[in-house]
Parts: sequence; C-alpha cells; structure tokens
Amino acid sequence: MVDLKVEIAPGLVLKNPVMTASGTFGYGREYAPYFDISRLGAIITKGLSRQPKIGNSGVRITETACGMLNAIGLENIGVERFLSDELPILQKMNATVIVNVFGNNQDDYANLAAKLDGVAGIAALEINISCPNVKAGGIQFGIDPQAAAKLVAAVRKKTSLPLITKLSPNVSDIVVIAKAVEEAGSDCISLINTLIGMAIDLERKCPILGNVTGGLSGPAIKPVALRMVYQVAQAVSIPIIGIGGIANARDALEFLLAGATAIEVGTANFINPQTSIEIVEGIEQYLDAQGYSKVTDFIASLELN
Amino acid sequence: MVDLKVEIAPGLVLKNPVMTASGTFGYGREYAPYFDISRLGAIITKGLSRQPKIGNSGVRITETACGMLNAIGLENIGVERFLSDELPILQKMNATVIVNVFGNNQDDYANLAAKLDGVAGIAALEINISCPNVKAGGIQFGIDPQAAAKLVAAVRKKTSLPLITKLSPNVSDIVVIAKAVEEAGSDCISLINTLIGMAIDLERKCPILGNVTGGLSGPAIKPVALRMVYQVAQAVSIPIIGIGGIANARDALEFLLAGATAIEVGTANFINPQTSIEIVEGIEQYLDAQGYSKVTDFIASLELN
Amino acid sequence: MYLFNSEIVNKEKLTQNIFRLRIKAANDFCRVATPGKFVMLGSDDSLFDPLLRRPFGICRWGTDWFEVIIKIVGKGSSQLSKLEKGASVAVHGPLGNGYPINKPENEQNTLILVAGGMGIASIASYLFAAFDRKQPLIGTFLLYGAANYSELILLNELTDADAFGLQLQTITDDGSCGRQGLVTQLLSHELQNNPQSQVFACGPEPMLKSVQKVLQKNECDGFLSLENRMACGFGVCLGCVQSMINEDDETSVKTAKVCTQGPVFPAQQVIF
Amino acid sequence: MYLFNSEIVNKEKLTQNIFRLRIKAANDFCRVATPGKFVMLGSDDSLFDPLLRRPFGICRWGTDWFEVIIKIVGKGSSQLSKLEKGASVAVHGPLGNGYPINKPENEQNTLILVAGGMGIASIASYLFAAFDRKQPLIGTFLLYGAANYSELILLNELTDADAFGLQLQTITDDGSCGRQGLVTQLLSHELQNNPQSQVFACGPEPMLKSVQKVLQKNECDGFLSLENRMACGFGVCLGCVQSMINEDDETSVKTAKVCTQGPVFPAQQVIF
Ligand SMILES: Cc1cc2nc3c(=O)[nH]c(=O)nc-3n(C[C@H](O)[C@H](O)[C@H](O)COP(=O)(O)OP(=O)(O)OC[C@H]3O[C@@H](n4cnc5c(N)ncnc54)[C@H](O)[C@@H]3O)c2cc1C
Ligand SMILES: Cc1cc2nc3c(=O)[nH]c(=O)nc-3n(C[C@H](O)[C@H](O)[C@H](O)COP(=O)(O)OP(=O)(O)OC[C@H]3O[C@@H](n4cnc5c(N)ncnc54)[C@H](O)[C@@H]3O)c2cc1C
Ligand SMILES: Cc1cc2nc3c(=O)[nH]c(=O)nc-3n(C[C@H](O)[C@H](O)[C@H](O)COP(=O)(O)O)c2cc1C
Ligand SMILES: Cc1cc2nc3c(=O)[nH]c(=O)nc-3n(C[C@H](O)[C@H](O)[C@H](O)COP(=O)(O)O)c2cc1C
Ligand code: FES
Ligand code: FES
Repeated sequence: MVDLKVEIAPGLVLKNPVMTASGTFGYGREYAPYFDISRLGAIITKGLSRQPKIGNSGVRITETACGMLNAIGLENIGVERFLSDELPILQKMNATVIVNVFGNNQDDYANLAAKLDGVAGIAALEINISCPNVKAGGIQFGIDPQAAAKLVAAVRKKTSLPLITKLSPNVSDIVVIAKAVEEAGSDCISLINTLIGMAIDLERKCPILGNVTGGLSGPAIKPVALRMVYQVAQAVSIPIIGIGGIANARDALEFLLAGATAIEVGTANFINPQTSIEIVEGIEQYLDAQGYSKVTDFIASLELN
Repeated sequence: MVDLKVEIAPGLVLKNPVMTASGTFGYGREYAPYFDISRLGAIITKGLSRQPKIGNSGVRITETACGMLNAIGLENIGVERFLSDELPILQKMNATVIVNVFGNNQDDYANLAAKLDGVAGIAALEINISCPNVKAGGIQFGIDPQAAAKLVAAVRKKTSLPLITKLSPNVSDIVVIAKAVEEAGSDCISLINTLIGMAIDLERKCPILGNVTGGLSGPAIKPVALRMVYQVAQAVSIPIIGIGGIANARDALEFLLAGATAIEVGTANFINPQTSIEIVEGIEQYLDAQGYSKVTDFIASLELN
Repeated sequence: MYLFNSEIVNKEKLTQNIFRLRIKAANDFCRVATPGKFVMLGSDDSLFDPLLRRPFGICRWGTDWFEVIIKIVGKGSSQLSKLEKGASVAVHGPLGNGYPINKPENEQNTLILVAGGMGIASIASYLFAAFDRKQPLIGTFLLYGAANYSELILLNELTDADAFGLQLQTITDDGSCGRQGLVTQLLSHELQNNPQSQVFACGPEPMLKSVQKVLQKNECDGFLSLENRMACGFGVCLGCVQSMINEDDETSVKTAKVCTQGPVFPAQQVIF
Repeated sequence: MYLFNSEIVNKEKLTQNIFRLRIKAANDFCRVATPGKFVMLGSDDSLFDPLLRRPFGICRWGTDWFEVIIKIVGKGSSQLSKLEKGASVAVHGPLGNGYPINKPENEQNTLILVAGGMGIASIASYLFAAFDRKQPLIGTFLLYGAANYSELILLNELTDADAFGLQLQTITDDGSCGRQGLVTQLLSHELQNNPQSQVFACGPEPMLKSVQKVLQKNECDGFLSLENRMACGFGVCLGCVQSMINEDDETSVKTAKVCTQGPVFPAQQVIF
C-alpha cells in the first residue's frame, strides 16, 4: 500500500493529497451523507469574512463550455457562526479542517487570522487574495506582488497556523506573485482561483449573471491551472496545492506530476458529491499499480522530453 | 435584408462582421474548395514574419476539455513568399485580406509594416503582440502597456494601412493595455489571443506538447474573451474585434452585443471549414428575424439588468 | 438521498420536445420520494459538455422505478433526450422538500393546484401520488395553463382522474384548449368561489409572481415550487438562492437555498 | 473533398474495443476515395467535448457507402462507439494522399504490406480495393503484427483473399497467433527473399521507424502511412507536421503536413 501522506506546510502532514476547494464543499458537513469526510486530506471551508455576507443577487451561476461561471459574491455565515455552529460538528466528524478567509482590507485579514489562531480543530488557514466576484474580495491583493506580500506578512504576524495563500490566475505573471508571497512568509501556495469570465443571454440581450462577470471554473480551466502550477513549482520552494478543473484521479495525478504537493477538488464536487473520495481511491490504486511506495516519489516527477 | 456592413477602422468598411482568426485559416485559399471566401468580412492570414519560420518540433496540438492547446511556434512562409505566392491568388479570389504579422523586436514589426504598406490587395494590418508560443513572439509587448504603446507607435509611423493590434489575454488588466495601444494610434483592437496552458501525458510522465506549454483556444475560453471584450468596449472608443471560442452565429452575436464591431472565427474553422460562412448567414438570419435594418444597431446593445 | 448510476427502463415521447423517462431505482429511493422532490440527472461522467447535472421533478414512482418528464430547452435536456431505453443515467436524489402532504387542517378546504407549462411535472407528482395511494381528490382543482394545446401534456392521464374527483380546467395563451388567457385568471376565479383553499403552484417565475399576488389579494396561503438554476442540488454551491422574507427580523431580507430548503416554499415568504 | 452529415448504415463489433462503421456517402465521395485516404469524423456539432473531429482511414467503399474501423483509445473514438445504426455522423473527406496504386514498374516485383496494430485499417484499404476490383494479388504479402491474437482483426476477410493470391503472415508480441515477435522481423525476412519489393507500411510510430531502418538496410524503397495528431485534417492548423528530408537542400530539414501531403510518404523522406 502506497503511503499517501504529504506535508503541505512545516509540520502539517495530511493523510493524503486530496482536499476540497473553498466554496465548493459548503462547511463540510453537507457531504457527510455521501462519505466519511475525515478520509480526505483536508476539507477547506467556504470563504469566511468577519461579518456574515448575503452575497450577490440575481442569477449566480451559469454553465459554459466544459465549465461554469459563478458570482456567488462570497456569501457566508461569518467567522463567529462558523466557530460556534459549524466547527464543532466538523471536529466531531474528525475532519481535517482548513479555513478559507477573505476580507476587504488588510485589517480584516489580520483580524480573522488573529481570531482563528490557536482555535482547536483548525489545521491551517487559506487566505483568498483572489476572489473576482466582489469589488473588495481581495482581488487587488492578488494581482499586485507588493500588496500581496504586505498582506501575507501582516497575516503571518497574527497567526501561528500554517498559512496557505491562494492566488488568482488573472495576472500577467503568476511567478512574481508566488515568489512575493513565499518571501513574505506564506508556508504554502494554492492555485488557481477562478478566471474572470462573462456570459450573455442573447434572447434578453443582457448579461446572464446578476453581477455581470463571474469566476470561471471546471475542466475548461485545467490547462491554465496546470501551466501555472508547473511554472510556480519551478520558481518557489514551498509546497504548492494545485486547483482547477480536477474531476478525476488522472487529473489529480497530472497536477502532482507538474509539481503540486496536494490538490483541491472544486466544481467536480457539484456533479458527483463523492468525487473527492473517489480521487483519493484512484490515486492510491494508480500509484499502487505503478509500484510506488510513497506519493512523494511521484510528486514533481514530470520529465521534459 | 439587414445591412451587415461594419467599419472597423477609419475608411475600412467590411461587407459583414465575420473574419477568420490568424493561424486558423491558413493563407486563405485552403478554404476555397469549401465556399467563396470573398463572402467573408475579411480573411486574416497566418502570422507572417520577415523570414520564414519552421515552427516548433514535437507534438504541436492536443485537445483539452472544450478546447485545444497549440504550440505551432508561428511556422510561416515569410512575408516575401506570401507576397509573391499567396497574395495574388487571394486577389484573384476577390478576398478581403488582412495580414497578421509578428516579430522578435520593434524593428521586425516596423520593417514588416513598411514592406506591406501600399501593397495592393491588403486591407489592413493586424499586429500580433501576444503569441505565447515562441520566446520572441511578441509576448513581451503584449503584457506591458508601455512596450505595447511604443511598438504600436513605431508601426503606425511605417504604415498608412488601417492598424489592428491583437492583444494577449494573459494579463492582469486588459483595459490598461487596450488604452495604451489606442493612445499610441492603433485604429482597432482585436482580442483575445490564446490563454497559456499546458497538458500532461500521465503515461509517459511528460508534457504532451513539444514546447511544454501552448495556447488554449476554443469554446473553453469564450467566457474569458467575452468578458475582456466587454471590459475593453467600456474603456476605448476605437472598434473592437472579438475573438475566442466563437463556434456559431449565437456566439458571434453575443460578442457583438458585448461591444465588438466584428468578430474572428478561430478553432471552429478546424472542425467545420464552413463555420465562418455559416456564421455570416446565421447573423443575417437572426437580425432579419429580429427586424434589424443594420447590424450596427445591434452592436454594443447589451443592457444591464 | 442516494447517488447511483441507473438504467432507463422506458422512454416515451409526449410531444415534439417533451419526453418521459422511467428510471430504475432501489426501494430506498422510492420510499423517501414525496411529491415535489427532485433529482439531479446526468448522462456521461467522462465527457464534460454538458458539465453539471440537471434538476428534474420526480413525477411518479413505484416500488423500483421513478419517472421524470423533461422538456428539451438546452444542451442538458437535449442530451438526456438522446438516451434510449437501456442507456445508463446518473441519478442523485430524491432532493429537496416537496409539497406538504398532510391533509389540510379543515377537511372541507379545497386544494387548488396551479401548473404553468412544465410546472405540470411537479404538480402532477402530487396527483399521481394520490392516484397511486387511491386517495380521493374530491375538492381538488387542477388549473393548468400552457402556450397552446400541444403543450398541454398528460391530459389523458389526468382526465382519467376525474373518477377520483379531480376537477381539471385548462387555459391556453392562444385559446387552442380551454379558455384563452393565463392560468392565474382561473386561480382568481376559483379563489373567489373557495376562499379557504390551500394552493400549490409550479411554473415559470412570472407566473409564480402573479400567483403570489393573487394569493395576497385573496389573503390566502399557498406554496410555490421554484425552479432556480442549480449547480449542485444539495446545498453546497449557493447558486440557487432566492431572497426570502426574514421572519425573525422583518426589516431585513434573507436568502434560502432552493435546492435544500425548497424547492417548495410558503408563497408569502418568497421575494421575487 | 466533401463535407456532409451522414448516417450510419451499419455497425459491427470486431473485438471488445474495435468496431466497424458503414457510413452512407454520395457517389462523388466514393469516386475520389483511394486506398490510404482518410476522413475526419465527428458526432455532434452542438456539444464541444470532444471538440475536434478525429481522423480515420477509409477502409473500404462501395457505390454509396464507405467503412471505417475504429479502435477505442480515448474520448473521440469512444464517443463514436456509442453511435448506433441510424445515428448521424459528420464527415469530411476523402482527405490526404493515399498509397501509390499504379502497378509496380516491374510486374515481377512483389508488394509487401506491413501492418502493425490498427495500421491494418489503412493497409486493408489497399487489399479491399484490390478485392473489389477483382485484381489478383499474386506476389502480394501481408505481414500483420499485433499485441496478441484477439487484437488481430479482419483475419477471416483477409484469409478469404487467399483465393486472390495474397500471402498472409501474422506475428504477435505474445505468440498467441503466428510467430512471436515484431512485424519488422517478418519484413526483414521477406526482403531477403524478395529484394526488389515495393513496401507499404502503417502502424505505430516505433514500428514505422523500424520499418524505415529495415528498408534502408535492404536498400529498398517503400511508403509509410503516418498517423500524427490532427486538428483540421485539411492543411490549415499546421498541427500535424512531420520533419522531412529536404530534397532540394540536403543540409536542411523541411516539414510536411501529414494531412494534405500525406498521410502516405516515401519512407526515405521521413525524419522520425
Ligand atoms: C427543482 C427543479 C425541478 C425541475 N423540474 C423539471 C421537470 O420536471 N421537467 C423539466 O423539463 N424541467 C424541470 N426543471 C427545469 C430544468 O432543470 C431545466 O429546464 C434544465 O436544467 C435546463 O437544462 P438545459 O441544459 O437543457 O438548458 P440550458 O442549456 O442550461 O438552458 C437553456 C435555456 O434555459 C435557461 N435556463 C436554464 N436553466 C434555467 C433555470 N433554472 N431558470 C431559468 N432559466 C433557465 C437558459 O438560460 C437558457 O436560455 C426543474 C428545475 C428545478 C430547479
Ligand atoms: C490519417 C490517420 C488515419 C487514421 N486511421 C485510423 C483508423 O483507421 N482506425 C483507428 O482506430 N485509428 C486511426 N487513426 C488514429 C485515430 O485518429 C486516433 O486513435 C483518434 O484520433 C484518437 O482519438 P480519441 O479522442 O479516441 O483519443 P484521445 O483521447 O485524443 O487520445 C487517446 C490517447 O491516444 C493518444 N493519441 C491521440 N491521438 C494520437 C496520435 N495521432 N498519435 C499518437 N497518440 C495519439 C493520446 O495522447 C492519448 O494517450 C488514424 C489517424 C490518422 C492521423
Ligand atoms: C461556486 C463557487 C464558489 C467559490 N467560492 C470560493 C470561496 O469562497 N473562496 C475561494 O477561495 N474560492 C472559491 N471558489 C474557487 C474554488 O475554490 C476553486 O479555486 C475554483 O473553482 C477552481 O477549481 P475547480 O475548477 O476545480 O472548480 C469558488 C468556486 C465556485 C465554483
Ligand atoms: C493552431 C493555431 C494557430 C494560431 N496562430 C496564430 C498566429 O499565427 N497569429 C495570431 O495572431 N494568432 C494565432 N492564433 C490565435 C487565434 O488567431 C485566436 O486568437 C485564438 O485561437 C482564439 O480564438 P478561437 O478560440 O476562436 O480559436 C492561433 C490559434 C491556433 C488554434
Ligand atoms: S443548487 Fe447548489 S446550493 Fe442549491
Ligand atoms: S491536421 Fe491541420 S494541417 Fe494537418
């Protein structure tokens, strides 16, 4: 049996490299009827803000070719209610929990980091500096390396939790941003968040989404995600979590080859709630069949022709 | 019958808004067996350089979810042979010809512009400042607004032809680049070129493309293209040509609604060589049925809810 | 809810672009189905266009099968329409909360079912469940509107139901069957005759909006079954939310997930 | 070449994962088909996964039909495998340049056909064309290699051909049919017996490479049919190019489009 353990931050060893992407796994317990969520490497919660947010109005999702656009607008129950109502349930389920947070400004992030620091049952913090769907959803931090570094440094000061910074793909040079957040003290980088896209209703001659634009996710974006993971893996020495269009074990394995230490499953959770656990099993079977004794031997083993 | 004429640059009126994207229509005559190519708004040739280029070796194309990656490497016969061998044929066919060019540096672009200036049978110049597949394929100009502006200004000096600048989507802020090239004297902006992506062969544990990364095109990228066209349309006053995943008349109409004065059909030409002419017919039928007397009334008529 | 790959055991064309699929299901699935619940259906997991599964009401069910009625409107429904008897289909359900099926408090109260267009699939699930339980439908009205005669489906099956006491009225936009007009006109009329009625309605949003107005005007309660766009169907994407009146704090609005908290909601709570 | 939507008139399973489709075609299509040419096939233009059409050799044709033999290896081929008799299919072809079908200059020369795996579909097109023209195949060898017995297809149909004079030899990787080994071993042997032969070969790239070596060693001419990845199939994407020896200038390399200049090339020109 292949050893699937991976270390995604100093001291943070996951039982396997499969996590669930923020915003696609609710607060975790919604998946409990479908499988034992403690079997995942980790679950990453819907992005939390200091205060609850009601999100965008109008149509929030629409399907595109091999992808979907969402403009949820970071609707969430807020950090307080998460800690009181949701986290205890996840602890009871023995799930490894990574909390995703976002804010309107540096203060918000620092405050959230401080609030979550030392809370039992939280394995790590993923800061979303890349949500395209709200004006103040952190996107300004995601495209400017200086701003990103400053934010990461501020959060770093407030937390002893392993810190994952989630990057936006909507940039000219992902490597520059990745290096900046590594430098600033991020323990790990996750990428990619959604590409910014738009869909139009020809009949009604208006944008389909209430928010006009939205985040593109799903298999359509996998090639972009894979490229960015590969580029960043060449440039940084902290672990990388690959995200973007992963729908099955083969996709996940491709991201590992490209240099990701772990992966997050997003949109595919909507199609089949068991996708993430099937990916755990698929990776295990594949590596076993290939004779690997540990997944870490497989990671970043891509060969150039 | 709806009037399909559009003006994409001062004095350059096309018979309809449908063109074919560079690199997906050969030098034009390859499509002559399938329909009368003079019926298109214009055909845009494979990107030309001063000298012929042999392109990349290894696998050059691979399919992805609702898209494809290409790493052709700008293989082309060079401007001289185009002028001697291809252009006369296109003239005989009465095709409206727009020539796409690229270079390694500003000199190359200026030189190409000078050479093509005043040549009979060329309706406009499209400069590709955005090809991701060769190190010196212009990509540096495509992501830096200053460099883009300087290049456009230099080309502008060398040609009296209508000048279209083709932008890369691999940027943090497409609007800044668009404004820079407008300012620098471009008559028109075409967007988008391909997104940079990658595909991996799990069995062989290596990148599928010989060039490791390639350009992502096809329906998968349509939401990104539509968003960028919409954003740029809000910001510039020169005409915009929409490109990206257009596969049928409905797609084309969506780009027109978003603010494109014309569109280019790319990857879809590979699937069905008659796609572009079917789109001309489809646009005409749709607008006729909707009671439009001219397509320009439809362009940019998107309403926000 | 259950997650399984199943088989199409029957396929029936109802109109040019509406068809019915009977799909195999285990006992457990059928035991938890109730009128108004739905399933997410997908056809082939190895291709990604269409990507997401699509929601359809569970229209009828037996011990080891259930039926959906699907109108072809886009790529998901048209792909499902290509599946023939014997083909496999991916099923997730039963999902959501259906119509309240406890008897109306007052036995004398009438129940008015209002269906617009494909809303009939959801509304019919209530009727078929009653038929299958041999529950009499005395005092039950079905007000059914559609664009034209050919869009009115299930008429034969629902007319058979006369025996059970169901009173059916149809109305069409073009008058090709029943009265000419909108189904809410029928509703206004019936509510005047039967002011104490319970109302269940399903149909396009503009119709539900106007049903809500009629109910308000008549100070009558009712339930609306919504059909918002869904990505997941089980409460995790937040794509399907609908604004609702916040009962705890009437000055503010809250959102409800149509998939898990609905699709059936008390009419007075929904903010369109 | 022609571009049309057509109908599958027959479907036949040859092995677990190889099937044959007979597709309706107009006279004109069949008149310009020659052995070694190919078609681009697609199944449904309204869905984009798979996106591109896929190339398959035209294996046989009559007055108003042609056949392809398809091995399921990925999403395109597996989607085509789901089409049943009566389904529609999008066709573009005949494309490319096939095998030279003029008689070998010297009538006495033997013709050696070398097929590896699915390369048989292309090679068989030569044989079927000969059968259908009732052209005798005296002095024609078919050397056919595959992984194992069950991967050897068309054996019956090709054995019938014995009557025409065809000499068939099979070889498998595991020895489950014919000799054990690689088809190029058979080729080496035959070329020693018949040094003046003409050779046509189709199969996976490693096989063609080694065919090329054997031909070189025996100073023998031949033609290789390549199966590079294709996006368009008609010369506009430049995706399928293969490096070739530049005859005009032997110090430099040129590229050829496999789709329009091939797929069949003189063996000595190809640079693998
Ligand atoms: C709980 C629930 C129960 C349903 N029950 C049934 C049923 O029993 N029978 C039935 O035929 N349909 C039912 N529907 C509707 C059905 O889900 C949609 O028709 C289907 O998802 C459309 O998918 P498509 O891929 O064919 O169309 P798409 O290609 O996705 O869309 C086609 C057109 O419809 C529009 N559209 C798609 N979804 C919606 C939406 N939810 N609201 C408004 N416009 C939309 C699109 O913008 C587009 O114009 C139900 C929906 C819900 C939420
Ligand atoms: C001129 C020509 C004639 C052909 N004739 C036949 C025929 O008669 N019968 C037949 O079964 N096949 C034939 N092929 C091969 C056939 O086109 C491919 O098997 C098919 O396109 C694969 O599509 P897919 O979507 O099923 O596989 P994909 O999902 O595209 O790929 C499946 C696997 O095959 C690999 N692959 C795909 N295409 C190629 C390629 N061209 N070269 C190397 N590896 C590849 C992929 O990397 C992947 O590992 C021919 C190809 C050409 C160019
Ligand atoms: C409906 C939806 C909601 C999302 N919400 C969040 C969020 O709250 N925080 C965040 O960091 N990413 C969010 N994302 C982005 C995903 O976590 C992920 O980065 C992206 O969807 C790409 O992965 P995929 O292609 O596998 O879906 C959301 C994505 C979707 C589709
Ligand atoms: C095979 C291929 C070759 C291309 N070559 C060029 C080129 O030479 N010059 C250029 O400006 N764009 C080139 N492009 C980009 C297209 O013109 C177009 O911008 C892009 O493919 C997006 O449109 P689509 O999604 O409709 O294909 C090429 C695209 C493809 C797929
Ligand atoms: S459809 Fe996803 S939350 Fe309702
Ligand atoms: S397949 Fe496009 S040029 Fe050959």
